[in-house]
Amino acid sequence: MKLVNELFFSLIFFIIVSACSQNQEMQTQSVPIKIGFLGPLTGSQAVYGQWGREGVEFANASNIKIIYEDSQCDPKVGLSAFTKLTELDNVDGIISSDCSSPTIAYGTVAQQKSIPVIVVAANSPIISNIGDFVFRIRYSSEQDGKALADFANKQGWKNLAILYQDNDAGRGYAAETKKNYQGTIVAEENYVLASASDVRVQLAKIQTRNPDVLVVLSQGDDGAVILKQIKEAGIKSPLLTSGTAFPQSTIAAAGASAEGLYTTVGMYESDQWQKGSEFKEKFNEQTGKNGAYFVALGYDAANLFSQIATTCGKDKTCIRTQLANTKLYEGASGEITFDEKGELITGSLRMRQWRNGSWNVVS
Amino acid sequence: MAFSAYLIHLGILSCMYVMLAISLNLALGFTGMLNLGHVAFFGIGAYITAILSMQGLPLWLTCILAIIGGLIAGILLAFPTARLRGDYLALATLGFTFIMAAIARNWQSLTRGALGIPGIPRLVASNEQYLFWISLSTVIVALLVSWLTKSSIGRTLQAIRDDELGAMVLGKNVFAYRMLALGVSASIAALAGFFFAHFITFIDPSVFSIDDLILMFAMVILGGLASNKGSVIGGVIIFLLPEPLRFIGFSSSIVGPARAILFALILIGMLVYRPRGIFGKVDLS
Amino acid sequence: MKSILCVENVTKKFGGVAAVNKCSFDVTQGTITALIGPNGAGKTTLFNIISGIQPLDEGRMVFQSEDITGSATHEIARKGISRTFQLTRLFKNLTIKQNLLVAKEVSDVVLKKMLVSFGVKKSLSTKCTDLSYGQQRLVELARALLFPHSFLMLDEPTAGVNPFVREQLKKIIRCAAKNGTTVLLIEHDMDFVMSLSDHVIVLNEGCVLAQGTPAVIKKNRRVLEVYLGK
Amino acid sequence: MSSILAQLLLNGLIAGAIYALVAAGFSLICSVMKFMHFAHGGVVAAGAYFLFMFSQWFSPVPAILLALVTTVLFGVFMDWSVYKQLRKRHASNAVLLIASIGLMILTTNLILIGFGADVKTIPLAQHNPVYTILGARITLIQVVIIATSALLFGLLYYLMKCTRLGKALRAVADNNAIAQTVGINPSRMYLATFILGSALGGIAGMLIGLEQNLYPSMGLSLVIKGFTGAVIGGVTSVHGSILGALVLGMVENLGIWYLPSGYKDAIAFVLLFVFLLLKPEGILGKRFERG
Repeated sequence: MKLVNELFFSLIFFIIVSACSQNQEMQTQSVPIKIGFLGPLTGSQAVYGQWGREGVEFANASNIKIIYEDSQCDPKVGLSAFTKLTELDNVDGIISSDCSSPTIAYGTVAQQKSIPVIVVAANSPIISNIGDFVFRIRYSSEQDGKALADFANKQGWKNLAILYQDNDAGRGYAAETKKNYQGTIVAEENYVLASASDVRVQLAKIQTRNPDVLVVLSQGDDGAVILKQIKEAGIKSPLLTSGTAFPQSTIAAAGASAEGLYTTVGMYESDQWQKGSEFKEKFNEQTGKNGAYFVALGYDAANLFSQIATTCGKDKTCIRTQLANTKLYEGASGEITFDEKGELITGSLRMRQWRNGSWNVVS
Repeated sequence: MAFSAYLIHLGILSCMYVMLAISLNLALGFTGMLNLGHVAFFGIGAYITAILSMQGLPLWLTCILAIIGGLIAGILLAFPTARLRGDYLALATLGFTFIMAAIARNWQSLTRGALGIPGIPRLVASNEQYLFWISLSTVIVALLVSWLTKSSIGRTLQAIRDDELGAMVLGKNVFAYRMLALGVSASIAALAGFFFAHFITFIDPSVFSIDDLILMFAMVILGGLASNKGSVIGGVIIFLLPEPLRFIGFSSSIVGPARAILFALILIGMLVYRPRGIFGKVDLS
Repeated sequence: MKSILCVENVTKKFGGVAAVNKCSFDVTQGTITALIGPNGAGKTTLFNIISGIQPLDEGRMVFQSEDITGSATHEIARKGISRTFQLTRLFKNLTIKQNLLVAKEVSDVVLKKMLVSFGVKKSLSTKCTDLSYGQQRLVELARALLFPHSFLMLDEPTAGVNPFVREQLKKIIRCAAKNGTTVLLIEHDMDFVMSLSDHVIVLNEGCVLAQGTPAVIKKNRRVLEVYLGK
Repeated sequence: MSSILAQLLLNGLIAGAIYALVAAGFSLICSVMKFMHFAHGGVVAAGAYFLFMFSQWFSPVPAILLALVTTVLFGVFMDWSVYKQLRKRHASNAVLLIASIGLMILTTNLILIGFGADVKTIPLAQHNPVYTILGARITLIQVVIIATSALLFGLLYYLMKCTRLGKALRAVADNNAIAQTVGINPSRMYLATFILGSALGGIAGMLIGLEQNLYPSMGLSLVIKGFTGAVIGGVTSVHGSILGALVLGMVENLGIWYLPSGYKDAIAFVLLFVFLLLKPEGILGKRFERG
């Protein structure tokens, strides 16, 4: 019993002591431009925060100082962290590798305070019209949905079923796919992340409609189970999904049940982008991990800020204008050009298929 | 200037949590109801004002409607749970929170489901004014609750907490008093939801998350059951405690979980070493 | 003399065992009536049925010519029935004053006077957990007397109290009866019962064995058999 | 259409069996120790993650045994470090419930720090052949899960009704004080309960870990379904809770055949509400009388 006592009080004592020591060290820094990083480091979506952070740390650009904050994928906590970064650390820009709901919450405030934000992970269509200070360097769910629909039209599949995760990303994908698809939507089912581990009933409902093709749109980390259950349910129709939703780690986890899966693919995942493959090798050498798309996005966001800092210094509006006029920037994740709403302009996404252990581009 | 803006931001959220702690204490500390549905009332208040203010209703009206919505939700929850006590009441009210979360996510025509409701009009432009309004209403709520708990009604609520049968034999309609306590507690939580919606200007089904519930319980237990002063202080301490964690040089992958572990250790530590909290005089029966 | 409470054919079964079995009796207004009988005769169950805590299976109860069968405990209490319990039930986290005020809102002066007359030498703000067992019983009785009532039910008031408190209780009960309160009490202490009550009802195996004045009951053969055994 | 119905019933059975594995341990601890051990979800998650960890260093059988032992130790440590202190201080079961919620958060975040946030699968589960019965498809692991929960139903019924330990446990569950008068030492019984309960939690965690993904907060959603099943079946009866969990799995799966699948959790909680109101003692349990 004594042990629990000491353990408990020593932990509290340790936290308070290190809290005080940290403050002095912050003042003495020379003043490069400061960038705040926001992302979920706990909770079920924590993997997106951690991927983004790995990319930003890997960039370790010398002229920008990064301060990390955990948003827990919660709008309240995200806004508190954002306020601390902008008011206390008075950062000159934000990298958001976060869920949509906190991103929208602090994105609106960043727009009012004219603080430039580069969005790396959040997928919600609402983000594109927050304002001209908010930029997104990942291809959005709309582009994914459109590419999937065009591919299905081209393959002549008449009736299509959709299974999507009921969050902002999933809803965005599904809406865009339905908009661009010419055939008939025979079934539309969704699931919630917490009970994502069991979508058998949704699959049974879809089977009764026997679709020609099944589009699956998930947030990626539960993708492996869904593919397994689709194979177990004996669904033979071809499977379409988004490239970001099924990174390589999910494909590996799904094992045999990922056979024949079609995914949209940006330049990065399909290794059509020279700088992307170089980044993957360098990242793998140094960290032993394979660089997911979000890692490359974090890397690019840090480098974008670092490159612009050389010309603009701490002038936030100058950073914004530089970001807005980014033309054909050769990032690790791909070629970065922004449209007037701050969204990434990409050519139409290509499709690729996973056949016996390798990807081959199909369109 | 910068530091004060951050403090104002923390002040606003502390007021919100103090309102939630005081209202939870009214049900948990004074009436002995283990209500795990408190966060659902907060969410109901937030959604009512978000949906109505997006239709253009004036904010003073949506505020009143949110409070009434909370009151009705509290009273409705009192009926099915009238006969439930202790852990069973906890399970049923926790179930109520999950049901509300499922409704918020699936009734898309009303709540836009997982997309949430963005662009909720702010109550006032600057945060300083916002802090004024929310602290004013927190003070009013605190005075109202402390007047209620010191009055004969409050005395009867505490009697019901200590010995329901004893109260019944003295002519007290226990069900009516529990409904009153749950209704008032729910309407204050809905008011906190109102302030939250117009501060953060975006809400989605995550307002029904049970992480906040555990935060509120830690506040009431740290402050002390059946002590309004305790809930105020417990609320401020628990909310501000993790803030220094932000300034610690841990690698950020540790800071996140460390905050949650800190909460859990405090909650368990209080229950073991000081179940009555700082100012409490009552044990959780 | 009008009867204030009529109990007609009341039956209460606990899984086949009839704790109270077709029990009927009347309590006359203004009297002190004692309910006696061996353990398990159904006395406390009957008390709980009258105050609505336990639902009855059959029978009827009429109080001041109003049928109270099946009404809720708080409604029955509001009709003027006040009671104490075999095991004292006080609001443990509240002070003496708060306990009493729950029964009726009165000034501190009245409360102080009552405590003095009951012989409880404690300040109004003492918490009930700091009282002795005897003092707790007196405070519970004070609370029951403070509650507006015309009918007082006492469940073994003298159980486990010292002789001084016992005399105190006798004085209080007589004084209450003098003010027009009808008293029904469950008691095992025969001297207390015989010296205090005007009427005695003997209960055995859930039904009324005999009733009458203390003198009659003392000599009733059947009562002696039940108490002393064949 | 009949094959779809068969598939639906089978899916309900699989989901019910999974909930039953969690409900068994939960209701054993709850019936003997009279409080809702929320952190049982943490024990289940620990079982899954320990198997994941050990299966990387050892071959399957030693990995499973090691994972089971470590999970039991983890469960017993939880009881020793928190619940025992609260029992010594005569804490009410409401306090124990809140403490167990605190432990649940603690376990989830310890897993988050220890194993990282990304979703994991246990390598042992790669070769998982699929069988078809009456047109419905079921995998080997799912068959094992159903078989295990059926086995547990029988074993626990036998344990609680026909063994000395079972009688002692039920005596303590019925009335702790009186059980002591006949020489039963409650603290040894509590230890036995936690060892057995955590072992059940470990088995549940391992099987669920093979069937589904592993993510740090998996424990919470599982324990919520577990206790809902336990309440339906009767928290005071262990085999009743297993039955209740199967009913929950069936109703959920059949329910979302007609309702939009987003309402799956809501169905579980409406069912919980209905049972709490109309039949709090559940199908097989007896009145949950507490002092």
